[in-house]
Amino acid sequence: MSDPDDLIRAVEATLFASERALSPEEISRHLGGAMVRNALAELQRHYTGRGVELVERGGRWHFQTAGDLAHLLRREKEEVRRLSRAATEALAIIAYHEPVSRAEIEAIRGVQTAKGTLDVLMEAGWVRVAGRREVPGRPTIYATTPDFLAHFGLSSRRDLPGIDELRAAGLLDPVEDAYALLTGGEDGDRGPESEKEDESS
Amino acid sequence: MSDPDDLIRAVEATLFASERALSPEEISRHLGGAMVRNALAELQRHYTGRGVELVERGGRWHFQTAGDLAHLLRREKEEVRRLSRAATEALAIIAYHEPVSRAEIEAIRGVQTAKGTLDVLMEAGWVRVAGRREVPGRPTIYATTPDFLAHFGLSSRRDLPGIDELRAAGLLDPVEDAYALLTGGEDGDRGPESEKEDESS
Amino acid sequence: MEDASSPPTLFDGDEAWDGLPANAATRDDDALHLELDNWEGPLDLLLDLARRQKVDLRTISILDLVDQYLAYIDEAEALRLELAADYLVMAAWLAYLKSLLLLPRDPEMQPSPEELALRLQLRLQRLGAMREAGARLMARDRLGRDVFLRGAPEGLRVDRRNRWQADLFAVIQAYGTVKARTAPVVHMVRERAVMTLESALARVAALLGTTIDWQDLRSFLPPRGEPGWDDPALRRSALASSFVAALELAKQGKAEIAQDETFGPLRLRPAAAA
Repeated sequence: MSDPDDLIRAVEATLFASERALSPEEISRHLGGAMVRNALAELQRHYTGRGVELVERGGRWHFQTAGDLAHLLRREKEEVRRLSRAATEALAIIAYHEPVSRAEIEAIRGVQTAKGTLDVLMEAGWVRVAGRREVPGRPTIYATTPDFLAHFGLSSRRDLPGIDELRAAGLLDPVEDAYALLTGGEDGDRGPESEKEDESS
Repeated sequence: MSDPDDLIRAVEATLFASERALSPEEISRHLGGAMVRNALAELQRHYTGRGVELVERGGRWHFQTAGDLAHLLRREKEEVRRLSRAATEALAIIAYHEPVSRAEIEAIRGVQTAKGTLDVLMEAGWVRVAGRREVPGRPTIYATTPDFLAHFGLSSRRDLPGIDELRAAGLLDPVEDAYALLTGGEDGDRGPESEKEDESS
Repeated sequence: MEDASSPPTLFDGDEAWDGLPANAATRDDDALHLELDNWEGPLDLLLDLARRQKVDLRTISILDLVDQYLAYIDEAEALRLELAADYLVMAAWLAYLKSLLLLPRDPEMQPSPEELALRLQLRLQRLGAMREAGARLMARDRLGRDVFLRGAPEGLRVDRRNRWQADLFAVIQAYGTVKARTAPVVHMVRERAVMTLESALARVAALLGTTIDWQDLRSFLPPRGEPGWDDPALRRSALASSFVAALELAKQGKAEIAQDETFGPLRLRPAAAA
């Protein structure tokens, strides 16, 4: 076993001691401005395959137990929120389409979204208000948070399960766009603007 | 790096996730009765010299930040603060009259001096307790420190301008207004009431 | 067409839906009929029915789907289940769509029935994709359920320390302020040159003894040539003192005072020896 250098040890100790995930900038600030990215990579490599792993979630790093040990560690007292089906679908729609307005969520689900559904997601810290869409009515739009990524073990939104396939199949495009594409028509009631926004997020 | 076996990984994760130190028996119970002592020894060896250590205290095991890195857990952040008017006056009186008791400072200032005022001067490192005066009540007496001289660029207390020089410089004229203007008029450690007292005296 | 071996708990009600995708196909018919509340609206019910066809949503038979939906609604009505309006609206629309699809088409119709069906299919695909995505999310290793953060982190503390700032001038000035504030207050009256009443009385009395006739009071003042007596302030003092001296001498019966007009010269002479 190679002895880690002082910086690696310092980064390791800092992340171990921290009560929350830390960005490289925060770690660096804590360690007096040292460059920590290489140390993070080295640590991540070191912990690969161990019972504890170093992971990056939405740009912030933390140690957590390895996923394959879940069966040993799962606690009887379940602290994890069980989401209603409506909330689960809304969360998925927000995550895969963000940012989206409530009307857009409802368009996909084909049903009105109860007020409490989004509240539950925001209370869990997984969804946040991400401003307003600059269209008539200026609807509030929603997006996911870094805590969402951390909770579901995603490094970034690119890690969302199947997102590439869904995008390639056009399933993240609005019905009207897909319809226009399939029928060769120009009849989309949503502008290219919202489309672009979907892609860039 | 050798891949740890599953038991070692499980012990590692269990100790990591636990909110308190665990005895080998508790770990074993948690892991379905496995013998964990060898795994503990192996883990302890693995973590030796890293930023995190596995330690045993009174028969219970837990991870902790390496002792020589404990200083990383506490980062000091300095905040520059200006001395309050009351503290500045007390400091001046101590500098000119040292050693003085608090009662003497109050007699010279003409107003009561809050306990915190002297604490601030001692926290700043400019004033120290210089024993007690051998009079009834044996009051604590205060004097300036070498740091005081260093901070204010004095080679000795004799460098402080004398009363005659103060008078010549007009500094013995009532300068309440000018002073208030210079110091922003705030008097951190004293309430508005004592402030009033100050003015009226 | 259903897979009765799957655990029914996967779909145990709206409040705790945390299950796997495509589970509609795992439900048995009884559940289908009795658990109307399980669907989040007609589109959701349609998706469930579509999944029962066990084909890719892209190749689904819309006509079959419409039949299944209408059959379900009929059954629900027969059981006198209360159906929300949007289920009925969807039923009506689907019945209309079915008729369009079966009847000889009107080539002018825009959009065509096939396009309407396509639109419905696209919506079902999107909802299906999201439902599946949600289930896959929920099935991930979740923090606090499957994977855990460190149980007892020491925590990173930031201690704030004050660095006190003061400059020498402020300290010295403060001392000056204290001294000025607490110095004993002494009232000093500036010394002024005056002619006292006593000296005026002596002078006027002496000069009066050498006088016979009326003399202007001002001629009793010390002459300007004498050192210091040019000071106008001193002269005013001398005039005032001499006037008071004159009054005093008049009171004593040693002098007489006369003034011919207001603000006119004051004249003085020894009292006539009576």
